[in-house]
Formats: sequence, C-alpha cells, structure tokens
Amino acid sequence: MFTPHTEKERAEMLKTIGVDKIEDLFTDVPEKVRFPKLDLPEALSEMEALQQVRELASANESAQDLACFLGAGAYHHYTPAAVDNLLRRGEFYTAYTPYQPEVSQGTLQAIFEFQSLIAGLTGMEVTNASHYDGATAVAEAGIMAFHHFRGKRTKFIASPALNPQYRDVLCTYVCGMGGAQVITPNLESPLSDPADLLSLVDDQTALVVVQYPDFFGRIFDYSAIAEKVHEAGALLAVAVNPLSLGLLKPPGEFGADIVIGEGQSLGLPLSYGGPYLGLFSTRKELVRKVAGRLVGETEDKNGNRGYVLTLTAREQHIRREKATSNICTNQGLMALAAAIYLSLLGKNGLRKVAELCYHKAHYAAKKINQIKGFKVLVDSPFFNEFIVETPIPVDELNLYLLDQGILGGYDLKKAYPNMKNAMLVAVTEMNSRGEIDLLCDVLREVSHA
Amino acid sequence: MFTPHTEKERAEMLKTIGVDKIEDLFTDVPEKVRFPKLDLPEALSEMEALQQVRELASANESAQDLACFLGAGAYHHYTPAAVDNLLRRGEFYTAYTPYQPEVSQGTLQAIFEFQSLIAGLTGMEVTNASHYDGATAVAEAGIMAFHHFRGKRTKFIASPALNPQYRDVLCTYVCGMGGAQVITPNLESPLSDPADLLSLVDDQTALVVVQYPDFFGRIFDYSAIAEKVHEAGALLAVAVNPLSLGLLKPPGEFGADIVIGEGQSLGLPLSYGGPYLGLFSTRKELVRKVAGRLVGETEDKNGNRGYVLTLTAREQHIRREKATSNICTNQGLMALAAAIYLSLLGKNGLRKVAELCYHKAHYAAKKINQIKGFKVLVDSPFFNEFIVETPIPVDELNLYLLDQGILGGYDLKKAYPNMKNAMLVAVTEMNSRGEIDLLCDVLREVSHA
Amino acid sequence: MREPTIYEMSSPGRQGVRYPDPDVPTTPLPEGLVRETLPLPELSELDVVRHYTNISKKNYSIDSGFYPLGSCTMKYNPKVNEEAARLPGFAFTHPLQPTETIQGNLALMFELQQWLAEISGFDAISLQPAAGAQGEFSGVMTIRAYHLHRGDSQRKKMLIPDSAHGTNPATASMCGFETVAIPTDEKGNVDLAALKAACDDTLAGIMLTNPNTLGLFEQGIIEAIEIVHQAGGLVYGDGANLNALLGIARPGDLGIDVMHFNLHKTFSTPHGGGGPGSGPIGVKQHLAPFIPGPVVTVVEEGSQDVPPLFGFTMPEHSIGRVKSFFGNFAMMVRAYVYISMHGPDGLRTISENAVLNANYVRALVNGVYHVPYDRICMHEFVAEGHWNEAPEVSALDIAKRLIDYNFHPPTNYFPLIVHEALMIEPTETESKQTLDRFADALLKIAEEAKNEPALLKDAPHNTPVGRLNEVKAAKDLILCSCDLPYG
Amino acid sequence: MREPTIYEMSSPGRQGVRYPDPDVPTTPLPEGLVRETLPLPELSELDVVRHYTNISKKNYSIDSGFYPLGSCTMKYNPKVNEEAARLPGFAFTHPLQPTETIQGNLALMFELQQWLAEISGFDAISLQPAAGAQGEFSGVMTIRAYHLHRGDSQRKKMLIPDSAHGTNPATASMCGFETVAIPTDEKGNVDLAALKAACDDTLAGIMLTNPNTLGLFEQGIIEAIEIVHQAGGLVYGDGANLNALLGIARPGDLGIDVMHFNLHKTFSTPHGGGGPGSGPIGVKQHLAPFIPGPVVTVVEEGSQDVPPLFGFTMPEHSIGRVKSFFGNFAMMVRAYVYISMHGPDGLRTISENAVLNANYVRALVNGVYHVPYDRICMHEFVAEGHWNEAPEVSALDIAKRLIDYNFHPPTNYFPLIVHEALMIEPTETESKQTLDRFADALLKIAEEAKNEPALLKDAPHNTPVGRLNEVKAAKDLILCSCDLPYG
Repeated sequence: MFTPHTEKERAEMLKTIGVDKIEDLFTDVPEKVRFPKLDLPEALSEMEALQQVRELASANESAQDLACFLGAGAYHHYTPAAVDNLLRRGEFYTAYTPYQPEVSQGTLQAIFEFQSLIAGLTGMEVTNASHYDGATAVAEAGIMAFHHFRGKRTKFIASPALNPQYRDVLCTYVCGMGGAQVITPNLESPLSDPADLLSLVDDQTALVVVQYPDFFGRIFDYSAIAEKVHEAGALLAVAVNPLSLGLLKPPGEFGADIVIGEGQSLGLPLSYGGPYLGLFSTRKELVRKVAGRLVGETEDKNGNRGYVLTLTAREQHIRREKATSNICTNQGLMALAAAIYLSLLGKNGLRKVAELCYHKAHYAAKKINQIKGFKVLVDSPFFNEFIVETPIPVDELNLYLLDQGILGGYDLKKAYPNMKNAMLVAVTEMNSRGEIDLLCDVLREVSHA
Repeated sequence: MFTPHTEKERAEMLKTIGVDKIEDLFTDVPEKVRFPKLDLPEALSEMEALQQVRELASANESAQDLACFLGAGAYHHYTPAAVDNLLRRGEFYTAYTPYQPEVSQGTLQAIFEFQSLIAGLTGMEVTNASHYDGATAVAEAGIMAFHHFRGKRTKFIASPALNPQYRDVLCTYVCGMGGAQVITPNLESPLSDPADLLSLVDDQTALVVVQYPDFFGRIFDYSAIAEKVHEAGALLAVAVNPLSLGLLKPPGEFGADIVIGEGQSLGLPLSYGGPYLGLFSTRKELVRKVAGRLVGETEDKNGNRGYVLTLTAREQHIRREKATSNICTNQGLMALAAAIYLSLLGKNGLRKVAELCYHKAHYAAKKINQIKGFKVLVDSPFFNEFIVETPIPVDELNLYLLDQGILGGYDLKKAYPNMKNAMLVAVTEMNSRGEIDLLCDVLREVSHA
Repeated sequence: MREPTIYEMSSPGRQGVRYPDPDVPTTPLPEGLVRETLPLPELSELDVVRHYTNISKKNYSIDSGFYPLGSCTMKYNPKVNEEAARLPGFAFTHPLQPTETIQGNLALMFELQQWLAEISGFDAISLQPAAGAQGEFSGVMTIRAYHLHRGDSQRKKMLIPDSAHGTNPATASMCGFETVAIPTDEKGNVDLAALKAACDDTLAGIMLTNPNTLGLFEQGIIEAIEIVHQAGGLVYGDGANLNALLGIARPGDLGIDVMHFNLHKTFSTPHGGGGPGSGPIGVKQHLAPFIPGPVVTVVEEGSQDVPPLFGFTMPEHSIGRVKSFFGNFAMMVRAYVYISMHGPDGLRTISENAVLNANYVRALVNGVYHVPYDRICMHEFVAEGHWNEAPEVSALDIAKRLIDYNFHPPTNYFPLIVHEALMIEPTETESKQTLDRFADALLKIAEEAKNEPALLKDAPHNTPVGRLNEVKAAKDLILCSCDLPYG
Repeated sequence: MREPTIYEMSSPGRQGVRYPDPDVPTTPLPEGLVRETLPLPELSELDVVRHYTNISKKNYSIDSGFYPLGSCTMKYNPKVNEEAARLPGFAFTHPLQPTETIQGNLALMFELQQWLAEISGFDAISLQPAAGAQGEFSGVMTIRAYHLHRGDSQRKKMLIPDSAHGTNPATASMCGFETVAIPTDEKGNVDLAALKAACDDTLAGIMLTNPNTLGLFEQGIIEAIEIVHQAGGLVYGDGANLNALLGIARPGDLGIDVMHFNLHKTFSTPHGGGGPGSGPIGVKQHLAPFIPGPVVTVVEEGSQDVPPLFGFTMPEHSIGRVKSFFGNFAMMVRAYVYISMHGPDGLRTISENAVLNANYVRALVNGVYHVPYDRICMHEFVAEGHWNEAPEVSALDIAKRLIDYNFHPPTNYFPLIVHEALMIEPTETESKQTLDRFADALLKIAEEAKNEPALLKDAPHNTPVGRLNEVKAAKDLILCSCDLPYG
C-alpha cells in the first residue's frame, strides 16, 4: 500500500512526537466536525480498481474502434511509440516544477527545447512553458493585451471563425477585467470575409483574435489584417493548429503579435479533452508581459551551460496581487510530449504529416462533394477540415454513421444555431483511403434513402 | 528511422574508409550470391506496422476477454502495474548481460536479489540467474545430475505427474548425453502414488524428478521419497510452481537437491507461452555444477559493496567444449520482473495470492463436483488445479464453454491418451466467484443437455 | 555530462519517425500559403530517445528520492493510475463524441463528482478547472457571480491572510477584487480582531488556506467563517492542503462556501515536472448555479438492470467555461482509481500519516532548527533556516546542501511571514526510515553550518550543474536555441 | 549512492500491493503442507519503485549511450516493438488455447517463419528455441538426427574454427560430438588445408561463424562448405553475425545447411540485461523433418475472402521439443514489427550501414591500434588493446577507461586468437557523430596509455563502484542476501 508505516513504527513516532495516539494530533480540529464518516465505497485492491475502470473504459466507443472524422479542435493523430515511452520515465512525470535548477536540468532543458521548437514552428521569438490548453492561451493573450495597454483599451475583437470554446473562455476571463468586453461580429454568418472584422477595430481595441486555419478549416493570409490592426495600435493574436504549421506559412511572417494554439495535435492523445497543451508565443519586446513560466539559458560558476526559470518576478508567487496571471501548475508533461513528438518527426516528418492531412482531406472533400445532396462549402483554401452541407440534420446523420462504425463530423449548429445541416469534417493521417471511401459509401446510402 | 546516416555522411565515411561506394565493402561476398532480391512486403511506417499487429492481436481471443480456467503450466495471474512500469525502463531492458560490472550494478543487484528471493521461496541455498523456462530448467537439472555423477549414472526417472512438456524437453536434452535415458513409469495411470517411482530407483539412477504441486495440482510431501532417493545415492529434483510456495512448505524442507520451476506465475504475462522464466535452485555443495550465471556479492578497492558475475570459469565461453551447458542469453528481464513482483507482494502478499488461488479452486471443485455428470478426482490435497471427469469429450465441452465466454480447462488426453473426458481446471485470484458460478451454470446446462 | 540540445544534434536530412506516402491522389498545395523553411531539428529515433533519457536523469523525482517540498504534496503516484489513464477506451475518446458513445467517461466523472463532494462536504462539483490556480479563479469568479446576481456589486473587497497561498492575491485581482491582507496572530492563526475590523458591506469574502501555509490548523476557523458570513461575505477555501484533512474534517462542514481541489496533490496524480494538474471546485448549494460548466448529470435515471444515462448540463448562472471541453480528464481517471483503492478508511489513513510524518520530522529537528509557531502541525511545518551562530548561512544554502545528501530541498522563502523559511511536507507515503535519514541530514547540516559553512555555500557539489547564474539568465534572456532563424 | 538490498529496506508488517479477501467460502489449508516462514521482504510500493528505479540508474544501456559490444549487436530497439508486444490480444493469450481462438498469433508466427526463410535462404524454420545457444543446440541436434536417421552413427566429429563463437564447442559437446579445432589462416579465414585434412567419414559437420568473430567474411566459404559436404558432413552456420548479411548474402545460398537466428541481435528485440532472447533455426529442405516442433503450418487453405486456418504440426522426425510451448512469442512480435518496418530495401540498408560503421571506426583508429587482420571488415572488427610502449596497459584497462568517456567498453579478450582483443561492433543505428566521438576517445586513450597509464589502470573513475574484487566474490561465494534463513 501507499502508507508504509507498521503499527510499531506509528507507535514509535507518536512517542517521539510526545503524544499518545494518532487522534491527539487533531485536537485543533473542532470536535463536532472531527473524523466524519465518509459515505464512499470500501477500498478496492489494485486488481479490482483496475478492473473497475477497465469496464468503464470498455463502455465507451473510441476513435481507435471507429473511423474518426471528428475534429473541431481536437484531432486523432498518430503518436509515435517513443513519445509515451519517454513520458513514462518517473524522472519526468514524478518531478515537480523545476524550482531547484541543479536537480531539474532534465525538465528545464526539455522546456527550453519546447520553447525553441514552438518558436520555430510559429515564427515567433519567444514561447512560454505552456498554458492549460488552446482556449486558456487565448484568454491569456487577452489578459496580456489588456495589461499591455494598462487597461486603457477594453475592446477585444474575436473572429466569428474562432473556435467557439476559445471565445467562451476568453469571455469568462475578460469578465474580471474592469470594463473589458469581447466582441464577435457576424456570428450569424461566420464564414464572412475575415477582413470584415476590421470595421470594428478602433483606438479602443486592445486585441484582435483570428484563427489559422480557422475553426472551419480555412486558411487565410492575415498580413493585410495585421497591418490594419497595427495601424489602429492594437495587437493581433493568431490561434493556430501547430500541426498545420508543418506546411503553412507561420503567423510570425504575417505580423502576428501573439500566436496561441492548441498543442494537442502534437502527439497528445485525445483523452476526452484533456490534458491538452496551450501554446503561447510572442515577440521579444512583449516578453515581460507574458504569463506563465519561461526557461532561460545561463551558466553555473564553472561556466557550464544550464537552464533556469527566468523573469520569475513576473509570477504570482512573487508579484502577488500585482501579477496579471495566476498560472502556476501548467501542462509541463504535455509540453515535453510535444517536444519529443516534434524532435521525432523533425523537419521532414512534420511536413509529411501535415501534407497527409491536407491531401486526404481534399480527397475526401472532392468525393463527398460528388454525392447527391451533400455539398462541400469551400470558397477558400483549407487544411484538413471542411464544412459539408447535409441533406438531413447532422445529429441524425451521425447516428447513422455510428452504426457503420464511423464517428461523424461536428454538428455546427451546436455552436452556430444558424448553421443547420452543416457538418465540420476533419481528416487526418489516421484516415485511410478505405475509411474515406467507406464514409462516402454511407453518405451515398443516406443520399439515396 | 533507425539508420541515421544522411547521404552526405555516408559519402564522407566511405571516403575515410578509402572506398568509392558502399558496394565496395562487400567484395568478399561471392558475386553470385551477393545482394539477393528479397521477396518480402515493402516497408511499412510505424503507424502502419502497429496497425497491422493490432489487427492480428484482435484476431485472438484472450484471457482478458474470457473467463480463463486454463492452466497446465501457464497461469493467468494479476501483475501489479509497477512491475511493467519498471521493466519499461530502458536502463534495464536495453542493457546487455552485465559483463562490465562497474556499469551494470543495476542488473547485477537485481539478479542478486532475484537469487535471494527464489532461494527464500524454495528453501534452497543457491539460485542461478535463470533458465529459459521450467522445462529447460528440468533439462538442466538432468544435465547437472549426469555430470555430477561423471556420466556414470545414466538413469533419469521422471514422475508421470511431471508436466509432459518438461519430460519432453528433458528427453530432447538427454539424447546428447551418452547412454542416458529418461524413464517415466505409469504413464497410463499417472495418478498413481508417487512412491511407486521408488521401485525404479537403483544405483544407476542419477536423478528423480517430481513436481510440486504436480501436473494435476496435487500436493504431496516428498520427504520419504527424498530419503529413499538419497539412500540410492541419487539426486532428487522437484519442479515447482513458485507461487504455490507462498503457502506451501518449501521443497528445501523435504530434502530436495535441486528445485526447478516455471517462474511465469510470478508476475509474467501469459504471452502465448513466452518469454517465461526457468528457476533453478540447489544446495551450496553443488554450486560449481550449476549451469548459467551466478551473481555474487563482493567489494571494490574502496570497500564499497558491489556485485559481479562469479564462478564464470564454469561457463561455456571459457570452458568451451568442457562446459556442461551452453546457456548464454538467459531470461534476465523476466528474472527482474519476478524480483519486482515478489518485492511488491512481499511476505503477506504472496501468501494472500496463494491462498486466494487455493480457496477459489476449492470452491470451484466443490461446486463442480455437485453437478450431475461431472466428477472431481481428488484423493489428495491440491493447490489451484484439479481434474474433472466430464460427461462429454473435453474438446467438445470447451467449444461450448467458449461460446459462453469461458476458456475451459486443459484436455488431459492430449498428453495422456488414456485420460479421456478428463479436464484439468485451474483457478487463480483472477477468477471471481461470479466467473466460477458462471462456469458451473454452463456445466450444468451441458449436464442437462 | 553536458547534453547537447536537439539542435546541436541535428543533421540535415536525417529522418526520425517515418510516415507512409499518401494513399489518395494529391491536391496542389495552396499557393502563397506554404512555408519556405521549417526550422525543426533532424534526428533519428535513437538520437531522440537517448537525448530525453539522458536529460531525464538530471531530474530529481519522487521515484528516485524524498521530495519534501512544502505545499506541493509530493506523494507517491501509484503506477496503476498510469495504466488506467492509458486504457485505449479512455485515451482515444474524442471530447465531442455523442454522449451515448461515452457513457464510461461520464459515469466516471459523475462518480468522481459525488466522491469529491462527499470527501469535502460540498454539494456540487465542477471538474473543469485544469489546475489549482484555475480552480481558484473559478471559485473566486463564482463568488463574484453570486454577489452580482444578488445585486451586491459593491462587494469588491477580498480578504487574504498573510499565511495564504501565493496564488491567492493574483487570483483575486484577476477577478476584479481588491485584496486586503489579514495578519497572522502569535499562535499562527488568522488574527480574528483584524479580520473583524476588515469586514464591512464591501466585503466579497475571504480566501482561507486551512491548514494554512504554516502547516497549522486554523484554531479559530469556525469563528472566522462566521465573522465573514455575518458581514455577507463568502469563504473561499484553498484546497491545496487538503491532504491533511481527508476523513479528518470536511471543509464544507467547517462552513467554507467554495474550495478547489488539487487532484495532483491530494489525489496523487503526478506533477509532471510542472503539470498537468487538475483543479475541480466544490461549492455549497447556494453557489451551485454559478460554477463553471458543463457538469455531468444523470439525464435518465437507471434501474436495477439499466445503468443511468449521463449527460452534460450547464449550471443555470454559470460563470461559463474556464477551458475547452471538460477538464483534464486523464487526471480524473487517476484520481478515481486512487480514491477507489483507498475507501473511507484508507483516505483517513492518508491524512493521519501525512500529519504523523510532518510532526515526526518536526519533533526530530525542533530545537536545532527554530520552529516559530511551535505546536502540533498538520501535514507540513515551517522552520527557520538560519542561525545567529552561522550568520552567512541562509535557508537557500541549507536547501542546496540537502541535495548533497540526496534529498530534494524543502520549499524555501515561503511563507513570507517566516524568516528564511524552510517549509517541509513529507507526505504520508514516506517511511520512517526515510524520515530518519532526512532528519539526520538536517541535523548534520546544522552542524556544518556552524563548523564548515563553505560546504553549504558551495552546495550542491555533485549535480550536473552547480548553482546557476539567474541574473545572467534574466539579462541575456536566451529563451530559444540560438540555432533558430527567429531567436 | 549505495543502494540497500530489498532485505535491508524491509520492515516487518509493511504492506506492498494489496489483494482482495476471498469472495468464496474458504477451505481449511492442507495440514502439514503449509510453510511456517516465508522469508520475503516487506516493502511498500514506493520502496520497491524507488529501489528499482535507483538501481536501474547504475546500468549503462543502449538508451543512454553507445554500446559497441562486439558480437552482441547492441542496436537501437524501436519503442513501437514494446507497444506491440504488450497489446492485450497478444499478452493475455494462453499457450494452450484452442488454435481457433488464436489465429492472430499463428498468422504472425507463420509469416515470421516465411520471412526468416526468405531473408536467410532456408526452407524451413522452427521458432521454438529461446535463445541463440538453444538455437545452436537445436541446430546441431538436427544434424545429429539427420546422420542417425541415415544410419551414419559413426559421424561423431564436429569441426569448429578457432574464430568461431564461444558457445559452439559447448554446444557440440552437449550434443554428443567430439570437437576438432580448425585454425585461422593469415588472412583471417578458415584454413582450408587444415579443414580438408580434418575431413573423413567420421565427420558430422562444421560449425561456421560467418562473418567470423574477427568480423571478416570467410573468403573461402563456398569452397569450405563444398569440402565439408563432399565428406558427407553438414554445415552449421552460427547466425549471431547475421546483422552483416541482410540483403547482402543469404546463408542458405552459400550452402549452409542449418543456422540459428538471434532475434535479439539482428531483429532488434531488446537484450533485457541478459535475456530473454529468441533463437529460431532455419534449415534446408533435407533437414526440415528433424527440426524442433511444433511449427506453424496452414491447416486449411484460405481464399480471397477467408484467411487460411493455421495450426501446429510436429515435423516427422523432429528432435522433439526444446522448450515448453512455442518459443519466446513476445520476442517474435517485436521481430515481426521490425521486419515489417524495414522491408527488403530497409533490411539491406541495415547491413550496409552496420558494415559501413564498423569500417569507419576501423579506419579512424587503425594504425594507432593494431588491427591484426587488416582488411575491409563486416559489421565488426578486432583490434589489439596493447602497445609495446605501454607494457603494463591491457585491453581491460582500455575498456575500463572508455567508461570514463561515457562509452560502454567493447568486448574484450575475445576472440582468443587475437592478443588482448578489443572487438568493436558499432551497429547501424549509431550516427557518424557518435562514432567520431568514440574514435576520438580511443585515440585519446592510446595517448594516455603511453603518457599517463595510471589513468587507465585506475579506471573507471566515476562509476557507482570501482573495479570489483572478483577473486573475493568467487572465494566468499555470497550468492544470496545474508538476511535469509537459508543463506
């Protein structure tokens, strides 16, 4: 078991402490609430507890059993076996935040490399050690922008094609900031031209948030938008799917001030939505406004290279109420996973996976578009996701697909009530041509039914 | 991939070597056979290769899906999660045999502890670092006995209740030893009294091999047999299921000279028969005759405790043709697994598991015996296996059980043609009462059909 | 050994993991949108495995030694949890799957909600927050939403004892509150007089850490809570120290209105070198409509033969989402298994032994180390790392010297109210033998401090690097490998 | 740090992994058969995890560094193999399950048999042997059975070149053969004249290692095999060095009659600190009836829609079983995945690069180290670890000094025909960068040997223990913890 003491040891220890019995350690606890009887199931042994969760797990259907075309912010990619193999090293996962650098160089070097990899991928200068997920990274971008303008600019403009959950979380966080508000135009027609956002940008605007590829999978060059946003003195944040950056021009080249993103696509299992990985990159001049941890390279007294947490004076345990973020525990192990994933795939591998996603998605889109009653809505380049207009409501269609072993796309009306009969289909390297063809076969059946 | 060189690097290296192209390294290979075209499937990527074996694995039915009552030398036990977690450490599984002790203390200490644990369990003084499995350990006991008597005693008596595969392997190995023969009496009535063996023991007898619990699950005190065998100047080897020794008197207390066994029950997965773990323990005076590796405690020049392979002069790479065994690679990682397993369970845990097996098996035997047409053959104490006489042939019965999600017992006629309609049923801690009751329900149905 | 970075190891053209060629006709790539360079390293699988294996060895971890880091609850993380969280039926489920296909996950979450409520004495649980700090944020936002919903928009003042956790002030300020510090009295409790004085109709609430960061149970907690409630404020409980209270006292029973849990402390999910955590919050009934959502509820009651159908519900006046999806699910699986393996008695044993261990170490070193608030502590205690006889030696030096003895240092310089603080939390999973060796080391170091202070000042001696130049790090600000084009 | 043994850590009454109480009525235990004491340690799960984690760190391993151990093929073991072997559909299958329930396993084994046959040029494969030495035993027993079956019982002589692997003589003698050593000629090949002279009608065969243990391809191999065949002998090929020949030359095409494979060398299954291995054998058609069994065969042919039904068959005149069940199945899974990921071209690339790497290191150190048979080598080469200018320095000292440079030593004192041998096998998975660093270290050590020999004699300097007293170990013979009652 996990509490090692024998009765004899407990007795010896109590004696050393100078009390008679264990209960004597708890006399500060008000008697009327002391030692409550907890109404919980009796303890299981390890083999029983594992059996119990095994039964729960097998009550699910998973993307391993089904052909998965569901994305909308979380993707079923292949994770090379070496990733988890390394994550399982107790040295990594049972360590704490590297506050003692002399005995934490493993974690620190890994984060430093993570920062470097993500900076390279996004085309930015500075990356922090992670946020909880893509949504909270967006929120932190908002908070950063708010404080960058010392609270004087209060308008946050979120693209209607920003992942709706990112917008929700941004709203939750912005609530606490005096007078700030999140504006999302065109929610009823979210496929509108991203340049439409610009009409809202003014000298009250702190931040404009767009997504790349956007929630609907579309890819836009945001250079012109960046220019206009900067003209208004505001900041531009671009939320990315980092895997797509294996292929696509990085937002750093568009003039993004902040690049945030959901790192799950970089080797993390779907895991029912978490733990995921919030990416946060920015320009060097904004580094002191960045929340979360930063690892910097330095030297010890013998000139050996080493790594430390740096600029810690920004953090909440030192700045206390003046801190702009309270983040403390982050997603360190997930950042490590992403670093290992990117190291394993490297330059060629990431490009290859991104291209596989691209080609397979385009193959699927073309085939689906040929099916009577289905129409692919594409008026711009897309990466690995696209919208399909369906002849019947998406939830009905998805039940039908499920019967055939297919996890269908995201029902857009859940987030955009106007978008009825619109399914967001995601395709990754995990979808074989056979799976795509099967999907089309089943859609064809629906079309004929 | 696994070959790291780029074309540029290969070219530089060839230049250093002083040849033009890679083919120049192979001019010693006769031209007519050089660079054969291999007719093999084209290379798969990791994700495809894993998918391929996943499909093969899912084409099996496993003891995880079925209620398993099959034993006969391999058992479905629970392995605590910590065992595999530690085995996955690259430091253990990607190391070689610890020939360089200064950089192998991990493996060496683990084997030393394994030797200690097995010695404690069997009640013997010396244990080696493992053999391939229980069967080959029996063969090595035979070889050791042969050489112990300098080839002058050539008779090897194997109990008919010794695992038939152990006997087969003993026979295979004994073939190579001049004039030696394996005798198994009473194969047509293998449930006979083990004392019947003694009539064969004479001054030509090198070794008598019995099993404990025997192949049919029965437990006998072999003290009297040991005495008689020793009177004839021969050696007694006892093949054990080490898990049963959590409960049962150890063979060391019976006067066994050699204790061998199949260590699979100590935390190793069934894994379709391998890798398993051959245990080999003996008395100290026989240590120089033991095959395989031995780890001994010693000191470095500063007096620090350390471990080394010892008595290596016995081994084949030094004694060459005078060596009595050629074992080189053994089952090191499995020995480590068993050491971790025994450390985790400890004194109380192993006793508890052994008792669970015992009680559940007895519960099952009692219930089955009450079913019309089924009869449990028990005329002596048994551990976790017992024979059931069945109203229909066992292979037919097993197909019926399989339909109900039950992996039935071993069909004894496969090894003992006389034993028709006799099923060897194994019960472990993995069989819940519910599973046992289900088995009985199905047997009852058969009985009524 | 100095380990190169992955960039230094990179060789142009080297291939790591291979992927198949497309099995579909290809489509031209989008013009003008394709990147020209991709500054990622090029390594073989062996390069990568060896690199991360070797740097991992430079870490101290629970699996390799004693980690008495105060306030962090570095207890042993059972290995079975890792198996459980990786079961394919969990690991490969997509958060947007139809709820009918995911009843195993929902059942687990629902039961975990129930269990956490029972353990803590709360009425509703939101599993969504990703970490303790986000739990804090969610809890304080819940308080804010409660007051606003009642029209109490003037309640802007959040009280924070100076013995509270470090994140509390930042959290309060993120939620738009003004913070007022409440001092600690001579016994290590919140000063009730000061508390009373700070209460008025602008009071939003108080953020209490109990046991507080001195490791002490607030002796006046019930009175303190009453004072706040009487002023119309709510009580936020920082649950980071819950490991002292399992089966000992339920925060809800003490009168606390809302609290976060750290599943990665109390319920043994691994810390991962900094995360992920999981920071659910529990609230009393009156706050239930405000918590982050969605939460798991029974959509259709089950019967003896049919399990209930679970689904998601958004609390009526929810503050909204605090992250995507439903929280750090894989951490919930681990906590679920952990609670299952303990049951009511096992949970109490955890806290009993956590408290026993802290008091035992305290008893062993007390006197040689000054323990400023010297009474029975809970799961941790705070000593001073300083002696007048060794003026140049600081808590930091003691911490670093412990590394030479193969122990992880305790938390130091926290809480701020203790001079040269050393905050020691042994946790319940450590054996008496380990605690004895640790106390021995502390006592030896106290000797060394007086006799051979250089041993401490130069420590640690055997680590991959010595003490690092933090000033240089902040000045040079090298945050990325210099081998990168953007750097 | 000295790590105590598990016995020294034990505390009476401490509990490790817990098990449930029986859910069935209990039965009285068998009288007189129950043991009184069970001398096992008593530890918590944390004790055990920390202990084995800490001792693991005292190991060198492929995952942590370069392991150029000649004759052992310490190549990288792909991590996906570990996942594959642990798939529950494999790991939880019982070896006595009805074959109908286990077609996945049988299909894998059947295909692996086919692949190994194709790679090596043999006609039949037995997967049963558990390791190389058992493969050798099986192969030589197969030769024996062949001769006996033909009535050639006088064929008792087995020739073994002095450049053969260490296990060969012991194996031959276990099979009842008398061994005759054949010398090596000045070019490092089997001396054909001596071979011819040793052939007569008592010849059973020859055990050839090719490439031989000098790392050299036998230049006269076809002639040597013809000589043996003409005398009625058979040729056993030791397959331990097959990593040099994948897609380069098939042993069967060279005329070899029987050979074992080391899946744990050539096909990357991990060495496990000493095992498990897997040592299948391949034979030409005339030996197929004699190999160990059972082997996997097609019992019912499949069609386009229906896969074939696989089952087991015992070869007609099989030497019998050499172990329980069917071999080390989990190792076969790994080898299967490995071959799948390489395909025909990938396999050739393995051997090309293994040979390239060995020649590269040879070229870098040749001259400074004397390479006695100096020609293009295959996957390994043998140098002398000795200089007249440094008379006191031995190969062992060089080996130990390499540890200080963070490299695993090469094999030393083998083969016996090279004075102070250092046998270096880099394998194909190592990068040029690593080889360069290794060669640098060797060159530096050669300098040190002449200038500072004490550096070598005292090496290694930074290991958990220094050179150990092997004489004491053999004299005291402490093979068990002294804390045991039987010890």
